[in-house]
Amino acid sequence: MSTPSVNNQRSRARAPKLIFETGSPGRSAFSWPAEEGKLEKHIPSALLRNDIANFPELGELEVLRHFTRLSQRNFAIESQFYPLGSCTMKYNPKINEIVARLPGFAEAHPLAPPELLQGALTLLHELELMLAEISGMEHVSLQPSAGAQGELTGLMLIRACLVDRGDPRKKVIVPDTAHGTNPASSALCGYDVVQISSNERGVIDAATVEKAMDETVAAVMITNPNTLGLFETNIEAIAEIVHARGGMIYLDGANLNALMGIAKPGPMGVDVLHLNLHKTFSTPHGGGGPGAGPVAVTRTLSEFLPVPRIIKHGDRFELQENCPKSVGRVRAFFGNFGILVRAYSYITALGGDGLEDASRMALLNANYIRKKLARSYHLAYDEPCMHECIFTDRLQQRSGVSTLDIAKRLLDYGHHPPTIYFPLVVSGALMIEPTETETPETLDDFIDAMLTIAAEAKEDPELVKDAPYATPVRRLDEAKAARKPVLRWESSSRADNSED
Amino acid sequence: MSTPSVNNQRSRARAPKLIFETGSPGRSAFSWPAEEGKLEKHIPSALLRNDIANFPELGELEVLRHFTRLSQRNFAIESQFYPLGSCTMKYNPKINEIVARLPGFAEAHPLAPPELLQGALTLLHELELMLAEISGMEHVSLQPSAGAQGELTGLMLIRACLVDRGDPRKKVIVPDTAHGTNPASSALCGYDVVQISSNERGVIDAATVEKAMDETVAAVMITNPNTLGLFETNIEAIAEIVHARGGMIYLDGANLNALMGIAKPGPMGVDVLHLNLHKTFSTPHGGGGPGAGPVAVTRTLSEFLPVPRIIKHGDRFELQENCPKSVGRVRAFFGNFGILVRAYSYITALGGDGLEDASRMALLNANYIRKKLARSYHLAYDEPCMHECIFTDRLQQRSGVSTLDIAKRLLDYGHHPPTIYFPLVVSGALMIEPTETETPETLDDFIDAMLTIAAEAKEDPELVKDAPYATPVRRLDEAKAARKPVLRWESSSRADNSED
Amino acid sequence: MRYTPHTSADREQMLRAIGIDSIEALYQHVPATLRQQSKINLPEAVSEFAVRQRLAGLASHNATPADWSLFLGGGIYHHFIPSAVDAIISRAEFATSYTPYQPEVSQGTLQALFEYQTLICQLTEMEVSNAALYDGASAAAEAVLMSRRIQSSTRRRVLISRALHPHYRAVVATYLRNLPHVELEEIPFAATGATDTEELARRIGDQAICVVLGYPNFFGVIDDLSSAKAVCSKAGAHLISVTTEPLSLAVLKAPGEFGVDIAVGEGQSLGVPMSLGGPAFGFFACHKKFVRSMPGRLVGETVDCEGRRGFVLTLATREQHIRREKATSNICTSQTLCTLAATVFMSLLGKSGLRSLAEANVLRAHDAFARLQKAAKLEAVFSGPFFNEVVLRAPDIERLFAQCAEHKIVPGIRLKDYYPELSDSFLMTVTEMNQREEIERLVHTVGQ
Amino acid sequence: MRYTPHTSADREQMLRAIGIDSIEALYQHVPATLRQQSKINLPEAVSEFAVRQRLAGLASHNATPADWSLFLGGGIYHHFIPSAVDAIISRAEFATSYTPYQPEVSQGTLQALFEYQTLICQLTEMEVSNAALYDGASAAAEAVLMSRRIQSSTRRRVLISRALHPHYRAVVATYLRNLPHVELEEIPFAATGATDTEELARRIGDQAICVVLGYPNFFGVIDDLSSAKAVCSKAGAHLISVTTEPLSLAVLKAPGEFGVDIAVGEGQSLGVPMSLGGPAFGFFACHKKFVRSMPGRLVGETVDCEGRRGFVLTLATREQHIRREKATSNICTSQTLCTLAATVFMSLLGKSGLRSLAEANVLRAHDAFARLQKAAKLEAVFSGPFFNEVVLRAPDIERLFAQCAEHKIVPGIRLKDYYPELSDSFLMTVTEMNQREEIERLVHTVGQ
Ligand SMILES: Cc1ncc(COP(=O)(O)O)c(C=O)c1O
Ligand SMILES: Cc1ncc(COP(=O)(O)O)c(C=O)c1O
Repeated sequence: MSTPSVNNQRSRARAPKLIFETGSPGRSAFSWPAEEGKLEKHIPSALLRNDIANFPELGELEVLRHFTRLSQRNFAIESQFYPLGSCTMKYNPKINEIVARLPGFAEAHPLAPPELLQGALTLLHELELMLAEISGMEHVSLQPSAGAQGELTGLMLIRACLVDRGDPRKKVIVPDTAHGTNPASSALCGYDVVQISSNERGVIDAATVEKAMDETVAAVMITNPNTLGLFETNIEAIAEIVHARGGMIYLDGANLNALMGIAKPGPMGVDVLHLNLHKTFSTPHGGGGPGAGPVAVTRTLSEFLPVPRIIKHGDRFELQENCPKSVGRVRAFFGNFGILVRAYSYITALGGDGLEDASRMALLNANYIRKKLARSYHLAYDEPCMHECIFTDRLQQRSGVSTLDIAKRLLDYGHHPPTIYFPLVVSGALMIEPTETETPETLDDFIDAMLTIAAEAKEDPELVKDAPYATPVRRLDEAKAARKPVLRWESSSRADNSED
Repeated sequence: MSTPSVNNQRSRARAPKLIFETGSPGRSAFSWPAEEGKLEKHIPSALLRNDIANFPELGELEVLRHFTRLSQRNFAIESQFYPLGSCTMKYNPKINEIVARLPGFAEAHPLAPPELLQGALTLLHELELMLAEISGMEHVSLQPSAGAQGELTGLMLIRACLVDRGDPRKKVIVPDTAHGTNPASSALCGYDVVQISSNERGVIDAATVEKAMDETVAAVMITNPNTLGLFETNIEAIAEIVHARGGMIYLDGANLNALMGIAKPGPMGVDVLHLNLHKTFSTPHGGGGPGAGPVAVTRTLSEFLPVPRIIKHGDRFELQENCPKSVGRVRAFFGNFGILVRAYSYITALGGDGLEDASRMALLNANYIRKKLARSYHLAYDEPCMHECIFTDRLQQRSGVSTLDIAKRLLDYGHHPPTIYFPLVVSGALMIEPTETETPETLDDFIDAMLTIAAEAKEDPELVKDAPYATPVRRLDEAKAARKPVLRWESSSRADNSED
Repeated sequence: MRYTPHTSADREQMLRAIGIDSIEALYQHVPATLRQQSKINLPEAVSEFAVRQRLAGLASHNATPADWSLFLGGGIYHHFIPSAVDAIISRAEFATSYTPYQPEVSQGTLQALFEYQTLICQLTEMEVSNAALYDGASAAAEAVLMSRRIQSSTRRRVLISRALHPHYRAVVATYLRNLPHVELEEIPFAATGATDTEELARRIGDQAICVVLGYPNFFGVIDDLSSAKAVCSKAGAHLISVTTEPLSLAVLKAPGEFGVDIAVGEGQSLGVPMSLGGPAFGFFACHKKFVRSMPGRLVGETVDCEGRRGFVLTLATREQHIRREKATSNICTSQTLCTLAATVFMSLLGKSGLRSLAEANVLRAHDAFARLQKAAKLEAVFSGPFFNEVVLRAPDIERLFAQCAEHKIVPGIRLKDYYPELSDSFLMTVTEMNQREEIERLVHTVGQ
Repeated sequence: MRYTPHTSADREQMLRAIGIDSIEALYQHVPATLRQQSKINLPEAVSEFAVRQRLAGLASHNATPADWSLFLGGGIYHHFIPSAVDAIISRAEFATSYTPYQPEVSQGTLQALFEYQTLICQLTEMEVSNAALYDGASAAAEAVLMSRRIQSSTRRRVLISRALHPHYRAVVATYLRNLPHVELEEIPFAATGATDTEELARRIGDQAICVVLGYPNFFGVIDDLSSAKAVCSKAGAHLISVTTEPLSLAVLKAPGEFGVDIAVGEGQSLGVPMSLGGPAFGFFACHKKFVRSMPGRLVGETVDCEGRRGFVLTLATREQHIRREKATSNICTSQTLCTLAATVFMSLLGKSGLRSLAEANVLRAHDAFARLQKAAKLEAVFSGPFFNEVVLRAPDIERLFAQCAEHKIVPGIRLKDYYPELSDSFLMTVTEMNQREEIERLVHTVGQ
């Protein structure tokens, strides 16, 4: 049964053109009073370019209408439930957007003298303290631009410390449930990756680490709760083993939204961890960033933190650039400051109790879904989860319906799908993280949709396998995109767009 | 042939609930530090109410998601072409929204001492001068909240002046092409309305006015260009006749977008006119306001203008409240100030030449459409138009397709329809006002759609008569709505919602 | 040119398509005598940057609550507005759409208006609300006009309280001035600051169309609607309540609970910035039986051809575009985006939030009042209960205002222009936005 | 609680549904030893109003161009941003969506990124661009890493110009420090302020992986890419250009025109506020033949099952979530919303607008420089042509900065911490946002 699109001939609205396919030569939405003088007087014409070929030429309304229409082709937290596992798509408070745009923040120049940046430095200092308190660590650097850069920075800190002790070591142990950035960051830090498997209950056994751990291992990277939404119950024992052999524990704190006020990473024996402010601390994900991935460390590691460090002298703040043992700079200036302002605003609004409540409700929402879907979908691990729960398509596979099909069909019900096919240890994983900012009514809507899809999968599998129908475009040919990549618009024919 | 909806069972997204059908008792998106003290200590409990029954109780994300989803069920200038005749749906510049929100404007209190409002008073004074220059009149009042209140104010000025001369008179002459607010405002000003007909060429003959004009007529209301998009070529002669018999000319300036830099109303013999800043001067229409309808007058009428008047003393501005001959107050405070700021910003950005260019391009766009559609749709008046052109459904009626059907079908093509069935003198009118901010490419898109619909009307009339298909809801039962009006949500059954 | 996208090539090609060789050809039928000879005499076009600089300059010459302590109300109030409100009303889909004439593509605006109508009914405890009018003052005038339409034409007297906002009384007078067979009379206020309902009873007679009271009134005093209603019922007159501070309705008995016939007011307090007094909106609610006499837009519920719930503008036969000179009002464009702001605001604050904000106003205002009495010996002119504003008498008011101005404080609105007999008095307003420190400074400054 | 909508009834009902009687039951498997005993030690929750006050207070302690005259650049520039940019990136559909893993409901973000990739290719005249990286500095580091992946493993030397932004050099060093078989060497700059390409030719040898130059460089000087390219070609090394001021590319020959192999840079100038240096984005463009070695996201064009054009994330086999430790980079979340800002910015300014803005920078900067030379006898340290910033030597630099500070002027960035030999010099930047009066005041102040 082939299914006609809902965008059938009756609906004749055009799909948006590319910005390069609109406009007209000579058009511009911009005016600036001409300065007197000639360019050539100051810059040799040999260094000057001609007009930028095919660059846009549109009016202001044209541009706005183009991007407004594009925006209408996105799902987003503010219009849909967005239970993307491991991504903590919680509400992004509007007040954060207001304060981040205050001229005192948005128009602050990073290389102005520190005396002229005391407000910003105060905020950064206080945010460091807040995050240290929340994570139970000693010191924090706000530099890293996102989680992955936090991982890289954290591993560099470990390496710098080990070098300082005389031996950088060779390996990093990474569980099979880890996010892809963990092994990637390890490699980028010059380490070989040793993968260990989690046990049948989805967590790492101390014994497994015991076996893999030796004097060549610099660190073990642990995600807690892990990507199965399970708390790594043996983390203390593991930390003991690793520390006993001179290694360190790196904690991937992307899932901190499950732990605030419940269990601090510090006491778990963690040496360094990163936080995803664009997850736990409500900064908007922006369709793929910007985010921020601060690292928090023990006292031992603090002298290796990246520069600049913010130092308080009396009631003034200064920047310290020369810290002999520092790993150096991981990016220019101060990190993604605008994002840090938002996180500061969020923590200020919630206070300690609010953060704890957030984590508790995140657990409640996840387990509510887990319970309600457990009869119709196969649970990867049938026990209470933390902030997210993982199902599989095992039951639906009987009628040939896969996780991908279920995800696509959810789009027709107006919900964003869960994260799919991750973590890799679960075949056909559906990783559902509702977050605490969703109401039980919304969860029930989503649950209804999932149950209906389970029924559809039995009764009319084709309906599910051909989904979605209600989206602006339907399933896209990803193979074609990869085979002959077209990565830019070109005025000439698309042919020459293929790789040589 | 009955046509299935595009929102067929494959698309399962739910229509939005009412805000009252969501939420849960005890929820709130708002927090305010409790003040000490008890209400009852200050206000007798006999005067205190209980909780507001059924008032919303939602979280912040719930509220935002609700209204964001609602917004997605609107067409708007920034996402669609919106050629609504007589409404001048031109681009609403973003910079206007920024400046109107400057705290110095948005947080100014109207009853603060004038010394503390000099910035606002300067702006108001300068805007009065700008509008006087553009319209060719002597004085301006920015008080009226919209065009209709401008009409009422203008007619009151005329009446006050005539009373001052000893006889208010009894009637106002209004052409059959006039907007409904013209006769309505006349009645509200205590005048009987005499309707006169425009001639076969769509304009008013001097002779017609000659016949209708006598000593009981206070004023003739003329819209120029009129609602047929035609310039009232006899306006000078008409003014002479009316003035000769002691009457006055009221000009409905809603269509000024056709005249800027081309012909000033003042020299036409106009005594008073109103302007729609939410049309000609780019302030957003907001789904039905707020707008602003300033009135501009001759020197003779200025002493009757509403209070307060803004008076310049040296370089300071003061408010004059007692003007013995003034018609008084037409609204509280200073008019829709936030809208006036936007209009000021628009005029500042364009300058005199920019305004002239706007009118010229408005004419060009309207005539381009007129020309391109003239073969497929019947033109009410086959001659060059000013800022808008009027077609009818005469040709399409042959296959039973009406103006309403054409309008609804346009929705499937992603364009907002023209104004329909207005002006009343044209049966089945399609009143198209593209405005100057649209590109020829957009006009061509629209023209293509109109031509295709003309073809559809011939080949598959049912397709057009059952349109729209691609909209969130399809044709609505307006008769049902009027028969048993349901004007509010109620917790109990809807039955008791009917009128007694 | 800014905002007109036409390139010269575009112009050429379009002129060719039309079959003319110059734009002037398009207005050749404009009599030469009327053609504008000289250019519009205004400054040249400037860049967006220059516009921003220019207006920022003007804005900087107005006092704002950030740099001045303003104890100002009198119909416009400085209240907190959650940032979510502006986020919603800034959405182009709401801000740049027209009045919802095409319901299939206007369900967003229409449903929001239906929700607004319901919220106003709930707040006022009235049966029906329209989709709003220009402002509170014109709403009051429209209420009187509707009452006049409904009442028998033998009735000619409109009684209006002298304690009602002076601007409102002026606007009602303006709207009535040109209409036949109607007289406007003012009812004095009592020592409580409330309308003198005994005097009202004496004066009302049997030819009154309606009685118009402020609730709370201009003095901040909570008028006695129940006695007023009793008087009106006996006399067969409509009772119209006018609320300039709608936040008060979150704690005060609703007009509907007193049997008020028409409840109108200014909506600015509900999520709309002060903006020098506009734009905001006037709300208008009444008995269901009056619905076909109501002014303004009404949104009603219905279904589409597939049975789905939808909303439309309804009962349009009342309106100018159908009924022309027989319409119930001349209003067309109203204040929709401001009503949307209020709808979002009320939805965000909700049942408990709106109440707690109102309570904060009562408590803070009375606290400030108490301290002023103690420290500064300022006495209240009236004895009636008030919401968030109170009239105070100052022996040397000129000096007091001058002193305050030195400390960047405006203690309130002077009443001398509105009530000669109150030339030594001012209306002090305290909202939740007046910080404790500000009140301290006021008390201290006035105390000197 | 703020942002958590659960009422106590909700909590009860959900616990019941789950079949437990307390939330604690959900984390009973967290070892008791790890359970947090004390509450999080942070101040109490506060209202939205309090948050706003609090942050406005902090913001007021930073200098902004509104109250200070800042002649600062050095990688972050104060440029005009049309209000339409923020209007678009503020739309929740863009701001609150995730990385576009589900293309059917992410076409908005995907198409915008495809347009961004194209715009970067046009601006740099390179064949392919990725969907951006964290910032210019990490983009430079990733460029070196990619070059290292592509070049034969016998090559080990990375040559980096000392005239490249010091932060960038530091970041490249940090990224390379832990990797085997690679050494970083600095190439000095000549009297022109440009990289000394003769010295480069002498030093490059046949084991160089790549050469990294600033274009323009940290001194604002326009480096000589054509000589550098000639040297690199002979030596078989990649040439990497790093642009910290991308606005300059609207008037300067594009890196691609010189045959640069990898062109990277910081995108902040293109519509992103300074925001203390972040967030903005790093752009990354190169030869098509390198595409499968590129770091970061790539958006490609394809069709859906009905043949309609659509866009998807593609070549994901390069990335960490598929390739894990063998990935071309560890980057996951990037800076998409900032690239959207740049896409809107470039679309608004367009061909002519971007050029005129760049020209305004060149002309205004050179005008300011000329006046300073005349009035204040400040000399340029370098002789090379510059875009909108220039290094000036001040005999008594301490006094000069102190004087300026008194007049709320920061004349530039002092270089002593970065280049000991330039301790008496500073980098002065002039953009279109530095008003003529500001420049007057600077000249006058420095002239004293
Ligand atoms: C568990 C985990 N670790 C690390 C990351 C990487 O964080 P980022 O995307 O901010 O680089 C993510 C986010 O996708 C994650 O879910
Ligand atoms: C010709 C004409 N006159 C008067 C009006 C009334 O203006 P407003 O809607 O601002 O009251 C309009 C707008 O609809 C109009 O088009």
